[in-house]
Amino acid sequence: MNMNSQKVTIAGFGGQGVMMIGQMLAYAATEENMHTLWFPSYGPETRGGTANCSVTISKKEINSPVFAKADTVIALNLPSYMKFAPKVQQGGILLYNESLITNPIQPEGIRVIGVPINDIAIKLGNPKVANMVIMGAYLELTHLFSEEAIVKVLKKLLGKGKEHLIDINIEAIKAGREHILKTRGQSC
Amino acid sequence: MNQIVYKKTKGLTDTELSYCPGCTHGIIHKLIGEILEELNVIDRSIGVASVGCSVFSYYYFNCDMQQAAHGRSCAVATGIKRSRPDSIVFTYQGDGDLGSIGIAEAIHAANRGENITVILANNAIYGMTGGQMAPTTLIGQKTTTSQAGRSEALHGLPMKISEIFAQIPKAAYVERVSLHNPQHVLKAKKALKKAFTYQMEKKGFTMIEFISTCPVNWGMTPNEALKWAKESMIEYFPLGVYKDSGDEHE
Amino acid sequence: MGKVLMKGNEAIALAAVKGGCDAFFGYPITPQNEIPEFLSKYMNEHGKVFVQAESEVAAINMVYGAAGSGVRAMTSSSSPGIALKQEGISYIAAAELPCLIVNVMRGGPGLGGIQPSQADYKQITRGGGNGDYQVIAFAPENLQETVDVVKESFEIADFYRNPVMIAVDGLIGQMMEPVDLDRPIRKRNLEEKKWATTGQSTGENRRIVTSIHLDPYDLERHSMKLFAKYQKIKENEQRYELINMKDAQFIIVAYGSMSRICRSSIELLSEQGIKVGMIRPITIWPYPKKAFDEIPASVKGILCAELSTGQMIDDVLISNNGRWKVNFFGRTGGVLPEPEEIVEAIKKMMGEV
Amino acid sequence: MPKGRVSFDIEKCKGCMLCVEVCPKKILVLDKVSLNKKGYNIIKVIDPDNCIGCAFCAIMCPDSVITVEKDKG
Repeated sequence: MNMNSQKVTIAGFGGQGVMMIGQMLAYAATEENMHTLWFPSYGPETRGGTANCSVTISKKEINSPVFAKADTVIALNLPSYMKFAPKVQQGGILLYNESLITNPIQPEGIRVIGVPINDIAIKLGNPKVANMVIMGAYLELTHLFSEEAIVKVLKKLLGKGKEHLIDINIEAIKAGREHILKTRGQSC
Repeated sequence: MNQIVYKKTKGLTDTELSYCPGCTHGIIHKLIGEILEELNVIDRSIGVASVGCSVFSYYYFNCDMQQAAHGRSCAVATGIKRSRPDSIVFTYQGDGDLGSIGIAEAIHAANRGENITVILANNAIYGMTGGQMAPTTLIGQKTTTSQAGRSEALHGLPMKISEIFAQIPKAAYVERVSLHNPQHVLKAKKALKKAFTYQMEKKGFTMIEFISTCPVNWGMTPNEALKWAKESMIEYFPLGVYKDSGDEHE
Repeated sequence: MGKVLMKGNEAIALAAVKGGCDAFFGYPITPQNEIPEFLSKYMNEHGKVFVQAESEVAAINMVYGAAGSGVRAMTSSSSPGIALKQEGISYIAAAELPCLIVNVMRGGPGLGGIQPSQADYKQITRGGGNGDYQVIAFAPENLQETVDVVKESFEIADFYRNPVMIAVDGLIGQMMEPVDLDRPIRKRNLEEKKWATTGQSTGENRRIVTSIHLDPYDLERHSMKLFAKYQKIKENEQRYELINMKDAQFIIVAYGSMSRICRSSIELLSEQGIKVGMIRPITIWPYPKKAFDEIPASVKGILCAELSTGQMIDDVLISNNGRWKVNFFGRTGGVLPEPEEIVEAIKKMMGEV
Repeated sequence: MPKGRVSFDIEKCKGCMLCVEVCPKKILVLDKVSLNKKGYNIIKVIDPDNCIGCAFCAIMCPDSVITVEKDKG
């Protein structure tokens, strides 16, 4: 895991909370005063359509915001899996939403991990926190930031008028981490 | 033997609508498609898509379409209708497209009595650009450019578009309708059909204003949005026929 | 205040306020919406002017009125919206009114797309309005530079009594980076705006803001006066950055997000033992011709790289004046190239010299 | 003997629930578990025998997901 610079692309459809995952990583990086750059690229639809964002986290100045290959791709639906799976660096991680993507074809030379985030979120009682489930999975796989660092960012973002959502989002992060810990035992 | 009571109209293509769940744009699209089919003019119509969430409506209506610059649909429609007078021409515009940047083009199309049908989806907000204040945003309504709620002192009063257009002598038919329950959807369809019929009878400019919803930018569920539209919007924007030149001739 | 993670558009809005903006007039258009959204709240809370106009044409004319009354006025929009403002911008330049125009460029032509682009370069630097006029135009590369330039823009506009445009692309408007909003900027010594209509004068010291000159000799005199101003700006305000120039074999000329992508290409090339430098214009008008006199003798060719089908290349060819071979690399429509694509373009050029 | 029958093109459904609200016989519910390919929860008919073929659901549906049939009397 190259700790000097991490490139992550998160993709899905409008309304899945794709942008929030990326922005939280950027906020966490800023808190730990690393260099970071987040940028979105989305279609016109606020719901449905395509939405993806990329975030670079680095110890030194960041040049190009755009990168050919990512260290990690997080794909939340099938179209984004198909589009971004080829963009994972050799030895990188492809983390995907198993609720919407069932046994997809897996590129060579990278770790491909599925997490049924919608199902987990529904079981937790709020389908909207599915994005935090995969955030938890990502943290467990990369240890890029501690859970506390991400929870601190979460509290900042869910400040004005959304405090009641903090606990369920934290539960979702924990559920994502547990899923990795549980399944890693079997898969590796 | 079962009789089909309701099925998708041939006036719409098979392309899935890109609108958010529960957005009334979809309902208005269906009514237009059904009317084009019932009046048997699908292959005689030319629609003009504006700029806003409905910018991609040219993928959805099963007839020739042109996509106009923001606010210019009525001008584009004038150019089309004057060149193809036998075609049925309609514009599909939001309250920002027609009431804000396109108000001059719309008023002058009406003033000339252009024989076109203007469909106005009034959801009191800019949808595609992310929820900014529109000319029809209600007093007190919070949007991303009126975050403390629209105030009369700073932003003036919501624009009563049907009432304004009813003042224009050459406007032949202007009605404001709603979609907040099946009965009102059917009533709205009747109004829109009358507008298209007036166009076919060359009676001049017709406009139907649909009280519409924007669940995502209003921050409500689709059903809550319809309820809010019924209770808050209709109170300020009363439904009804504001101009019917048919009355004068009969 | 130290570094804060902010979205480009929000940083631009806050920087404009820190630069002394008294009045903002705008209209919704992607990808710049956060600017009017941020300012609609801020300006009202601080007793300043915010109006969401009925269109971009109305907004630039509101700027004309406010600037003509002596306040620091601005508008922001994106490509098709800026096209609507061209008449107003020509009038503002003609009437010698200072103002700030932020253009968050998106793919064109026509309604085009909403992804980043640099395809309005000619409109900005050659003028999309009528007559002999110019807009001072900056093309910053990252959020820190954007913030610093926006803060300085009112000083420059007031000093030269001319519109200043900040031309960024949708990527810069939409991306988030840590920025420091309190870096000091160069102040200019500015005269009192004795020409502004403040509604306090009558008789012969009435103040008139106009751009009509029916007598052709009068209009020519006025145009020559503007021309002299533009010559002075060309002389004093060219800004650029030279990167990795020493012993370079090739030079890239690029600005804004394209230059930032090229920085990674330069790194990749140097790992392969190919030394490539870059001239990065920070002002695109006045174009930094002076930079081309600093190209080392080791250089065999210039690659002009843009997010368009080639517009700045005209200025590169003029500035190059036949000295070096010039190739072009471009992606347009909102497509952002990966650094590797520019590496290939340089290698292709190596084979041609 | 049911007087009407509704069929849903579930891949086009966005789970907006406008139909659920207007069904006079309350036979439509949001299926909280299964999702369509687009990731939306879809609508389920709980007891089709009570359908009277009034088509209120189809009239309200913004995405033309519902087809309604009625028995010839």
